[in-house]
Amino acid sequence: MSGGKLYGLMAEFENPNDLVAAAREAHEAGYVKLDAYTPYPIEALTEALDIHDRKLPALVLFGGILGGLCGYALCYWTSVVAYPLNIGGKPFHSAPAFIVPTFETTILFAAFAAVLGMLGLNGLPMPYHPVFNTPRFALASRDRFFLCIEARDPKFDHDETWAFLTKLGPRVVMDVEE
Amino acid sequence: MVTAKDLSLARLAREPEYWRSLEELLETDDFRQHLHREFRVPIESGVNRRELLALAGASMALAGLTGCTRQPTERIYPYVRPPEEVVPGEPLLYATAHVHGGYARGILAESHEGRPTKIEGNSLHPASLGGTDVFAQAFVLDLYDPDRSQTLTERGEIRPWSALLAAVKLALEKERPTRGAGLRFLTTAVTSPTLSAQIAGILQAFPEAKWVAWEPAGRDNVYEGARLAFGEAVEPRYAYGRADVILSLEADFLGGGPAQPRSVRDFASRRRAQDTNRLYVAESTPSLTGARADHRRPMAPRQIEAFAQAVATAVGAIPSGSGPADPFAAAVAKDLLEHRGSGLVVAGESQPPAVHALAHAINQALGNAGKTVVYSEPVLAGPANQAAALAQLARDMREGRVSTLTILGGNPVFTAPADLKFAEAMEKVPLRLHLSLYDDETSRLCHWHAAQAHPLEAWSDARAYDGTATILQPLILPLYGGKSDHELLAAFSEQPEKTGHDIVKDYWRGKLAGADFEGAWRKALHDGVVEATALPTRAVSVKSSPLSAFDSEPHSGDSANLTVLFRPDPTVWDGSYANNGWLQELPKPLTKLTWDNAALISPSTAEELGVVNEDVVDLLLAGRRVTAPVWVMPGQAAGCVTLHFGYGRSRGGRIANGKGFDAYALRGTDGLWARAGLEIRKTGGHRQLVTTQHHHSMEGRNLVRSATAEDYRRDPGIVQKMGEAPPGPADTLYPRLPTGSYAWGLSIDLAACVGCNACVLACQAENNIPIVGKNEVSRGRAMHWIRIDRYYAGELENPETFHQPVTCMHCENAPCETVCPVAATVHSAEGLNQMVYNRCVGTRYCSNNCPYKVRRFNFFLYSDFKTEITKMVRNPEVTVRSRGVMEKCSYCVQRINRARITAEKENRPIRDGEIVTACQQACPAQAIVFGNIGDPESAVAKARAEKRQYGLLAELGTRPRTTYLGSISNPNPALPAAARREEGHGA
Amino acid sequence: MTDVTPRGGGKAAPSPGAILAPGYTFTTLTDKLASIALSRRTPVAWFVGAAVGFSLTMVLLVAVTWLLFRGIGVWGVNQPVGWGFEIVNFVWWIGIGHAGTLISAILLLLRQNWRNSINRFAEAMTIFAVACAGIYPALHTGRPWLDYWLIPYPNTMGMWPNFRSPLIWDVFAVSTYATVSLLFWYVGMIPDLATLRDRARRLGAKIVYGMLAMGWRGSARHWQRYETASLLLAGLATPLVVSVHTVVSFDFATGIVPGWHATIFPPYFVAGAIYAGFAMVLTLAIPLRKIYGLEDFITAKHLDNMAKILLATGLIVGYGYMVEAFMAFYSGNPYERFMFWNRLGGPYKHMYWALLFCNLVAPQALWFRKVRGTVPALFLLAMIVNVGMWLERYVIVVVSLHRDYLPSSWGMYHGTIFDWATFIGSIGLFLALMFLFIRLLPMISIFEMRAILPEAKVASEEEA
Amino acid sequence: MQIFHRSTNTISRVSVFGAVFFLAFLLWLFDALNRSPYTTQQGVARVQPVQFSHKHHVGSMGLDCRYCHTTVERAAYANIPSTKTCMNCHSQIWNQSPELEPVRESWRTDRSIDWVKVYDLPDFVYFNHSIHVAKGVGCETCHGRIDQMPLVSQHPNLQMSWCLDCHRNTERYLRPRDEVFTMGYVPAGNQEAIGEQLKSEYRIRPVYELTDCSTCHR
Repeated sequence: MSGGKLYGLMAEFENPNDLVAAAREAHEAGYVKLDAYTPYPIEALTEALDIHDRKLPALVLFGGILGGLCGYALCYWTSVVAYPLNIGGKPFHSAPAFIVPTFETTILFAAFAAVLGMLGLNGLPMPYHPVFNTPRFALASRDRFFLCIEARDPKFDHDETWAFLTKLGPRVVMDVEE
Repeated sequence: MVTAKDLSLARLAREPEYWRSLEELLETDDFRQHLHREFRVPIESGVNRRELLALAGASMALAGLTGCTRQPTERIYPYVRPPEEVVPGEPLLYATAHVHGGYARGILAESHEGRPTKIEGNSLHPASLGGTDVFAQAFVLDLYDPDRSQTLTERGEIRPWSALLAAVKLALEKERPTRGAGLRFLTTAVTSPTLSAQIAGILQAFPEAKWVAWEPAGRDNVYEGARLAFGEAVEPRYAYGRADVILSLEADFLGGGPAQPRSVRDFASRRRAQDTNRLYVAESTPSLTGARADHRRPMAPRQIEAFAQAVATAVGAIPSGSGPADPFAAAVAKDLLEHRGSGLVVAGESQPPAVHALAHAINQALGNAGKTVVYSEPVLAGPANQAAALAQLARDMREGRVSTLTILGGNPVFTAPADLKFAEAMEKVPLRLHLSLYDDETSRLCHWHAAQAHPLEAWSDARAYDGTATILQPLILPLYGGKSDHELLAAFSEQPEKTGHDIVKDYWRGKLAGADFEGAWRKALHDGVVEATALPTRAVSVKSSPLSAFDSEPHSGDSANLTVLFRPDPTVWDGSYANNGWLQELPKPLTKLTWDNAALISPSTAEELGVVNEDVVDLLLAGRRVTAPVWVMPGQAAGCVTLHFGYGRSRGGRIANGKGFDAYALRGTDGLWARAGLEIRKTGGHRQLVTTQHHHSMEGRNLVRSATAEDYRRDPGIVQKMGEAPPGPADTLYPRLPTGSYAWGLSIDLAACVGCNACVLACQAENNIPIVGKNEVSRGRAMHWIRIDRYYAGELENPETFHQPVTCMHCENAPCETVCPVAATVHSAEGLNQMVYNRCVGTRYCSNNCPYKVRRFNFFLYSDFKTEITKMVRNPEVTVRSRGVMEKCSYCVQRINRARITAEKENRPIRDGEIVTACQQACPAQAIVFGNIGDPESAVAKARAEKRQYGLLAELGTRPRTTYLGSISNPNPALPAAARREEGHGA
Repeated sequence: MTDVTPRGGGKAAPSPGAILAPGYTFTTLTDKLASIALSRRTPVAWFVGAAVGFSLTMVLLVAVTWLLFRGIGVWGVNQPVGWGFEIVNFVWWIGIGHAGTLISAILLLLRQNWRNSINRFAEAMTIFAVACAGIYPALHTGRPWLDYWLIPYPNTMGMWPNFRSPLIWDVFAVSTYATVSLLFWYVGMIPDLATLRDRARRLGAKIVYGMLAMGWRGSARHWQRYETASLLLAGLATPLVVSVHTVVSFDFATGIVPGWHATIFPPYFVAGAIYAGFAMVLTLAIPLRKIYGLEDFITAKHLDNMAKILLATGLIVGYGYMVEAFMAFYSGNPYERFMFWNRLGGPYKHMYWALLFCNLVAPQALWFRKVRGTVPALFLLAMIVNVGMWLERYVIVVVSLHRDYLPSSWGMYHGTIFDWATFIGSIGLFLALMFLFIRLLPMISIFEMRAILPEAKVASEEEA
Repeated sequence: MQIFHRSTNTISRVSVFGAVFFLAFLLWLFDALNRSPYTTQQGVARVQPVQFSHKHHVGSMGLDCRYCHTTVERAAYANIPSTKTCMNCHSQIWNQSPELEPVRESWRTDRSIDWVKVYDLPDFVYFNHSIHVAKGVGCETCHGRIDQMPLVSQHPNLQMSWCLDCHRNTERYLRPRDEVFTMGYVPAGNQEAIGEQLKSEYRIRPVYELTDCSTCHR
């Protein structure tokens, strides 16, 4: 794990409040390529890091509409166009009956859009990530809170950023190698 | 047993005058136990090797190979030299006859590439007029019965036919010095002119030889009765269609008799709304005739006799003097008197000669003779009193006077009266020969057993009830090399090797009308009747002397004593059809029992004895004993126990053996039809009896609608008013879907239907419907596509009985179709509710959603795919269904398609009446009409236009294509009407 | 790190109203919950339970093999009762499969954070119950090897399913429900799988959990999308869960059979499903918290809340029964009326009365706080409701069918030994899956539990 | 702690993505197999006991179909000719040919020639030759250029969708009745127009009737 390129600098905090405060300061200091790592979702971080992503709801809406259209189209095409059959004297286009499959495909497509969209936008699956190179990072899924400023941030400078992070009162600041 | 407390639930159902049969649906503990027994969990265990292989195959299939439906390679074997008339795939019809109890009923046998597959009625034949009974429909199955005897054996060793001929020759040599004194021939009832001529020839050569005929359900009483009345044995011939008032003294002419299809046809022609006849029935045990009666009285046998006397006295046929006047008898007599010349009194075969004589006397006194009844020479050949002749034979055998006994057909060891100890007597005969379809109880005790040719395999002839002869022609060579009666008898003649064809043809040579014998012969074969062979009618007159001496002892109800009645079974008859799966599984018309017989006991007697359904009892009569399960029979005369003989076979074949109990074991010559002195002892045992119908009340639902002729005349709309009006054609939000050129529909006239079951079997034969066996029927899995529902109403001891054939209704708004997930059941443009077996995955949702419960499911692999020979009976036009698919009535779509293709090739529309469904074809009552309801001129459209037309459960909005015509009754206003009719049933 | 912390990282017993015992920190909570899956020490009770589950699963396999080999006739179904145990069990299992998604989705939307300790295994229960339910429609057909014809796909026959059939709706609803539930469950587990990945000692476990965790690292950006997706999924799953039992009820409600054809069915079935689902959650939660010492997480408050839901939904179900009875008479339809009398007094009356006792009478005890606070009583009541809901489906399916329109066709139905074996076997399969899940996956959502710890509160948030 | 190598990111994404395609491929493969001649036997020439050449008898000699298949206009089945039909000619010509020994053997022993069925519909399908011939469906439409087949093989795939195609679009396939037995028929003009005209002339039933299940299944 040694000798690699530097990915960034990581600061470890003991409680969420410190992290949120640190994240806000880092953001306000002009760092853009930075991320916080927490064992549970903290809403305040979103605002502190100014994360705005509205893509997912739009994707889900699209998925739902597509699902609904596909579902109804399937029912309509098979029952009216492909092989119209007199079934119990019901009209070929039995709209009320078609609503049920349509509803279900709507939900199904939307749910797939939500899950796949979330994974895709998050870039998952990503079993390898530089942050895992830091041994202490295992605690990010337990009880520690991390703030990482990436080396590709235009404002990044190893020593300067190190000093900046140290100033935020972390438990420890670490190098993260690629 | 049923107590008043138990009735509480019945009351909840709102309709106090309807009762739920017996304790069954009164929810007593007995009933629950009964249910638990009936529906006990069957545990199939044991896997044999073949099944294991099948399992292995199934798992392979499950492993995902099923998507590819790669078909195995099939082969084609064309003819080497094609027969002239056979076009592969096109069936041919041959006219012949089905002989039942000796009497012929004309049939047309359908042959597919040489395989007889289906029997239809011959409309040119007087006893059929196109209809058939159940036996004619079913007997084609016997042809392919793998259990049939397949060899000629001498003491169990297989021998060639020539060996038998040699043995006969040797025996005849021995007989010659005594002029045949030791020679005996035992046949069943014979009407065959050829056979009787053959026997006559033998008797001429051996004057001391004797011919004995034995039919377990024979007509001795008819002939003896005539002898009593007229001094000679004559054959009465009834014209039911001409009678306005009919009194049946236990004459079940709708359920049996020498010309049952014809009687039903004639009777039903007078049951429709106009010109309705009136039927009175006095009987001891419920029959189909009783079920159709306008007034029915259950009576013990002695009471019937008294009743007949009372009527005879009242109409002045015999001098007065008998007991107190019964108001019923008085009313019947009055009605008969009012219809002089158009009344009819018929006595049943089970009635003693005296009752027959009384009936003849009444008919004569009222001027009915010559109008509704005519007389001719007896149709049956051979000795007039069969029972006496058989008893004499038994005596002769026991006393060593018989040296050679030749038995042609029949199964006397099984069927002879028990007191004759026929088997024991027979063993004294040095040479015994038996020709029969099965290696049966009699064959086992004979030295020689020869396989008999099935009637569809051999040449023969037979007479109908009026004497009309039919030449029976074979459709197929004997499958098992069997010989006909004629061929065996030829062995006793000068020409022992003569073929059946030559024997029959030579007999008729010179007897056919016209100079051109070959032409006349071909015409007789083609038509299925030999012209001008009906026996001429004869004028006979009642002699007063025997009747005035009529014994008129008082008939007090000696209820301490039970009377046992012996009757042939409604489905296996005298036992000769016992190995026929179709008949075994056919629900008996009244009890709806299958696969079994039972001791039928009236409800009150059952209560006295403390027995319920399925209790096993010992029946003791004159030192003889039989063990039987009890079935409580509504409408049974109190104190009478009916036993149906024909069951309890031990060597009848795999289907017959072990089913039911042998009632012959109790039947003696001292009371072939009825005998008092029966004793019943409870054994504490149970025997499962299986029915296809468990509930017998209509629950106040207007399922079978019935009106009196009087009410119907007053208000023709009465039938339709009995139920909620169904939605009209315009009462729908749905758009009209495209409809075809025809709109198929079926109409069933409940006024005509007598519930004879012929349609059920015709459908089974036509549509390759499998049998499932007793166990599966007990689990509610019978497969019949058309079933006959039987309901009771009124009092328990004498209920009114209703029959209702139920087919698929082919609903225009079919509830079954909507719910099928794979569109395996959909509607055709012509209104057929199509069931596509190959698409069906078997969710059974359609069956659940069918209000008529006419859908049938293959819970297991019911169709026999293994036995090659039984496959031959199948109709190649109908798919054989496999395991896991639903099936149901298709309106005989194969017949529709055949007619359509024929019509289209001829560039014309399908004619009305061109398509005849199997049920319609078989129906002797012509109650079923099929056709295009869109054509107002069609028979079915006319039937539907009648005011008594209604749809079953039509208020559900199903728009059924099968509709019913309400039943019409014609009660005598002078007699108290049954409660139900007053209510306008179900309104 | 993974040793089981002494019971109750908490120093004191949880107070009656708490949804989590006091004294837990991120550390103790994580370690305690993760250790259940990671520990090599397995409670004896687990082995007993799993053994029972697997043995019964073998019974299921035997029954199913015989069924496929011989045909559907080995069951008790007949004419007129074309559906028996198989559909009863299907509806029963599907009903049970409702609580999980409901707890996860609806309570998430309603911000009921007491759900956080029970949602995970309730979701697992949902999935396993749906799996058990799925066995039945798949096997109940006469030719199960052709079941794929219910799926619309282009084929050589040119045939398509009938979209008017409620069974096709079932295919869509149940498969969608199973898929969405599975997605919801899995997505909800990703952060916890990351925790397990990071806590596991053995490399094999690290790799397996690591692959399942998909490289989750707790990034704030990920959390943001994750929370959005969870909310959206919850929003989708809520109507879905309602629709599924509605569609199942359509199997009956669109039928013509008296006793099936009722407009009350959709809401009544959904309420019944929730009812049955919560009963099953209680049935599982009570022994589990005992075996694994989870009283700190599944507290008296949880049991109390669930008991209240049970009571409420039980009352809705009772209302459904009353409406059925009322409509039978109000409709003026003689067939409906007869159907109801037949339930009350027909051959299956014992079942109907028993179901009224189980579903309507017995749960009334939950009005009393004391009963809700007595764990064995709650367990007993939950079991009674489980039985009652099975009886309810039996009454609806079998008792309606056995006497419908034509008295001539009335009949009786009794399950055969293979019906029972399939039913009991499916319970075995459920147990086996459940025990595997408990052993291998985090049965309580760790990250969501962290969020309700007092130290999880972010001060600045309150200001904002 | 880093558990996975850098490359696992790509591997995992590719495998997740690829699994979908793999499943889709399997389904496609299954479907393709189901439609392939392996399953349908389409175009697979069958070895027969007698190497009877339709090419020779029909193509070169110009025998009419109905000389041998006599019942095609009358019955559901177009019969396979009896041995007698073969012997009508081959008792005179080629009467010593070893190729024809099975025919002569059949004639001598009265045992049928054991042909392999080429057009094998499932037993639940009821096809009627006579009505198709009567309505102007040419032999060639289903049997292909028999006159060019030394050994007969199945021309169409005989799957239900193939049947439906014609029942739905009769105008594309109908020909005048007198051309039914023609091989290599070329419509005298626009087939669709001729077809439409023949449809009304021959009173072909509408599509919704021709596609009723009971038309073929009963």
